Amino acid sequence: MRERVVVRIESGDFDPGAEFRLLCERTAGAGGIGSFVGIVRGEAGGRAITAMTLEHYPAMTERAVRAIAEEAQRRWGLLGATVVHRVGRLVPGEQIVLVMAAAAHREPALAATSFLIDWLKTKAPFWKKEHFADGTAAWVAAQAADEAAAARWR
Amino acid sequence: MRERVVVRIESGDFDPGAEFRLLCERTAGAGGIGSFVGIVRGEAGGRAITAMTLEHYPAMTERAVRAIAEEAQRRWGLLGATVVHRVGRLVPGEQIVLVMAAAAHREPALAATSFLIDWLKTKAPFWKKEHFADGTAAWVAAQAADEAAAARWR
Amino acid sequence: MRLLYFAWLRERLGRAEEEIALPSSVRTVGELMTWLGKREVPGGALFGESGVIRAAVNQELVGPETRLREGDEVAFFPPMTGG
Amino acid sequence: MRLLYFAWLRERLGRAEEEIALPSSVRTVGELMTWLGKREVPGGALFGESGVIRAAVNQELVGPETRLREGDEVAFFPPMTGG
Repeated sequence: MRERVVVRIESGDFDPGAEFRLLCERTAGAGGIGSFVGIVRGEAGGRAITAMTLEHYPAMTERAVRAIAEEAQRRWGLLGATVVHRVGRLVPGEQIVLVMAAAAHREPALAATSFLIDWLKTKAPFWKKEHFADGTAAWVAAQAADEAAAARWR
Repeated sequence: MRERVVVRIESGDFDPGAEFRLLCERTAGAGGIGSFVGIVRGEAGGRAITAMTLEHYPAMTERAVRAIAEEAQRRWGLLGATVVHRVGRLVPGEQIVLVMAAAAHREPALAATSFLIDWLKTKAPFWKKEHFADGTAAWVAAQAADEAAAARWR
Repeated sequence: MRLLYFAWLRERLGRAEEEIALPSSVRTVGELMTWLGKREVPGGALFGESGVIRAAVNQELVGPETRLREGDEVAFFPPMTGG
Repeated sequence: MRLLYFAWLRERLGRAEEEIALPSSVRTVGELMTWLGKREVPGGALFGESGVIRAAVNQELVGPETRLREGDEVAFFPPMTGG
């Protein structure tokens, strides 16, 4: 039996093209695949960023991310979903997160893609710290907009 | 100057991973890239499909698709967008269309991705014909749901 | 004036394109569709079914009130089904 | 009982984890937070600010009314900012 949901938490980089091919191979009959890749930006609030650290709760992270992906699979009848989330130190331009959702039609594929990234931002145990060019660092504050985006899917 | 919008209409297949890398290279500063790939399904309305033919209006197609991509670029301030649409004969499992949108944040990237595929379905000069296992063929009827999805973006 | 047809309209009319001499009474896309709908050709009646057939003039989607000019390329086709 | 702390809560408390002997009066996550908030430790007052600190018991997100049992792993942390 092919796995519907593939979840990986890792410090190394990932290859979106390879993940796409793997998802295609395990989702015969899909009519559409939606995806989102998040990338570290070089600035936040007008301040230059030199790096970002992603802390997580190792014993809980994969379980929480898998629960989110399985919730998406159930809600939209996905044929398959892939979530890869990086942890540790990343520099601007590096990929942070990938979500992909394969479904029979485009609407569930794209809705599930949005759901996955919205819930990862607010319901999985990751915390971002930004390191600025002036040597200071600050934890990223939770955004009311992110909470509102996640609440759309209640 | 790097092209913001890349549009290709072609009969051959495309490589989503390669398109992703090319879009990344021309969109420094992007925080997120949304994408959608459409794939030929093996059935329609419960009937087995052996192939699909995509007819288009060659003198108009690229211009119309480019206008849609540039509209998305303006509306969401995209850093870049790529649209590849195939024409001709395709068999189940083959890729039909790819749209990708790169933006500073995830909301515009994902909204633009949905917009691009919704408008391609209803405002670009493509027509699909399905060839069934029993030797018959039929033009795909325009869906009211697709019109409604496109109308969301008015 | 050059007319182009696509998809099932092309099949029903039995031709992908044709050259016509535009009657002087026809000034708009809508008037052209009415005129084409009265021709005694297979599929001609499709032009009379309002709202089904879409039109492009010189490769731009247009509405029925659009004025026609000598030398325009006018295309008629069913609702699009791309993506 | 093992307690874990993450992100700025970990930094403010100056520790990533600790073992505590649970007072018999503490039965729920909310009561544990109240008890932790009264301790005279750096950052301890953060537990008193209602609604800021989130909790997980045995790696599941929970609310303050959740009952605690001997041997639970309890984690406290700020709102998540992944993705």
